[in-house]
Amino acid sequence: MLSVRFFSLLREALNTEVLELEWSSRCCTVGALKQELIKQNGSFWEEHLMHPNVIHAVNQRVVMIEEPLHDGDEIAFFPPMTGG
Amino acid sequence: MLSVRFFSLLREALNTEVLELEWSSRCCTVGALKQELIKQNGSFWEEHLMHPNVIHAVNQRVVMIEEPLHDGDEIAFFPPMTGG
Amino acid sequence: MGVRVQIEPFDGAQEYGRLAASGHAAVAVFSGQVRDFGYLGDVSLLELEHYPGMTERVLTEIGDSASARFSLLSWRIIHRYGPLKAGEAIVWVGVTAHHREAAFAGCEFIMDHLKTNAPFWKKERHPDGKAQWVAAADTDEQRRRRWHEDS
Amino acid sequence: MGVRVQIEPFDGAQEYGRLAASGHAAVAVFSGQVRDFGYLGDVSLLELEHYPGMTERVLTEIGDSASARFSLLSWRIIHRYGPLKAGEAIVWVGVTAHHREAAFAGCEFIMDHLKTNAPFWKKERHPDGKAQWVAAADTDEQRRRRWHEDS
Repeated sequence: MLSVRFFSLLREALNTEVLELEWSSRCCTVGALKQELIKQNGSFWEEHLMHPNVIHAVNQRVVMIEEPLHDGDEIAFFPPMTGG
Repeated sequence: MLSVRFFSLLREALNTEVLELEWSSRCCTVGALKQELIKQNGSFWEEHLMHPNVIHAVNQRVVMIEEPLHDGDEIAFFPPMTGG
Repeated sequence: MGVRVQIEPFDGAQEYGRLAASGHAAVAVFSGQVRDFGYLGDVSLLELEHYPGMTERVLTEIGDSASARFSLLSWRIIHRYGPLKAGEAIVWVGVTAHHREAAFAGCEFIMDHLKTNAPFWKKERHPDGKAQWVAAADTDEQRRRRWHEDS
Repeated sequence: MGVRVQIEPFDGAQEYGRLAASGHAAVAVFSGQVRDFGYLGDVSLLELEHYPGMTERVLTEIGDSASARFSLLSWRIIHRYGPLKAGEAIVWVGVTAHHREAAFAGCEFIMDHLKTNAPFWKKERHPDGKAQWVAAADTDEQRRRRWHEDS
């Protein structure tokens, strides 16, 4: 299983808070997961997920697009943070 | 009249808090006043007043040794400040 | 030491009092309040979304790393989420140290990293019903980077 | 805005609360407490002498110049004199601004100038009866100077 979370304007635009995906060994990096999600959901998702500002976290740590995924991981996509 | 004040270790060492001096037109700068005080009080005062760290204020503003004095001025001598 | 991420208001004065009671030589505190004017004009409400779990983890890492870098004696970060009105405190950061330069630097280091690294997102709501996600400021990223430059 | 130079203790938490109640976007506060360890070892008492009149004037000039330079929305400086025990607050500086960088810079600018320009002198009293005037630190002068360098 992979748990995929979306925050802020990505959550709103994609109208999705959490996706639970079957673990598939094909899907081995954050980048590959993005491609998988785009293939399933179309160009609107592509536009948002491929935006150069999108930040990726795996298990609550910000990572690069090449980060490998493992069964049970929690992945998150969100725009740049604006705390404080 | 000139009012001359001493603070901190200068006040303690010279055992003097305030001196009221007659205004004399001979005494026209902070440096000249220092020489006058040394002439009157001797080498112990010279040692303290000529110490390179001594700060001079006229009418509550820090000034250079060349600062001219006027009748009624308040002059102060003190070591570097250590507030905060 | 410690992080609090909460929806409830907090009492910054009490928090300051707690830090000062430590008797540590230097105390530095920063707090940020909701602006009443945003990107689209008057702001009637600010909504703060966050990533529960990751937020606490990132704030703890930022505090620990400020603490190690500046030899802080103590530090505390409080950050709110949920709906906030203009003038309400969003964030409160307080540190203590042996020296004032460490206290100032530690407090500002925490704020500069929190701004760009802690998973919070702000949405402004306006009196006319419009709403707008606040964009991240490039200047915030620049301020964070200056802590990591060779010089 | 304003300066208070007083022998009585003050309530830093209450002062913080007053600043934060302004609702201004950024609040920065620094307070300095008496160290329990000085140049000759344990300090039982710190005595602060000052130059009444000049102190208030210098602190006001420092606050005004920080305010102009960093566009502060408000500022306040409280400084005690007389005998102080370890852990007691000597100085409290609080500022508010539209942005955090101005608040941090304004608060630190005030502290750095106050340290070297305000006419206070510290004398440490030790448990063995010895007393010692605290020497000015070169590092304080360096920290003040960096606000006035071309760069």
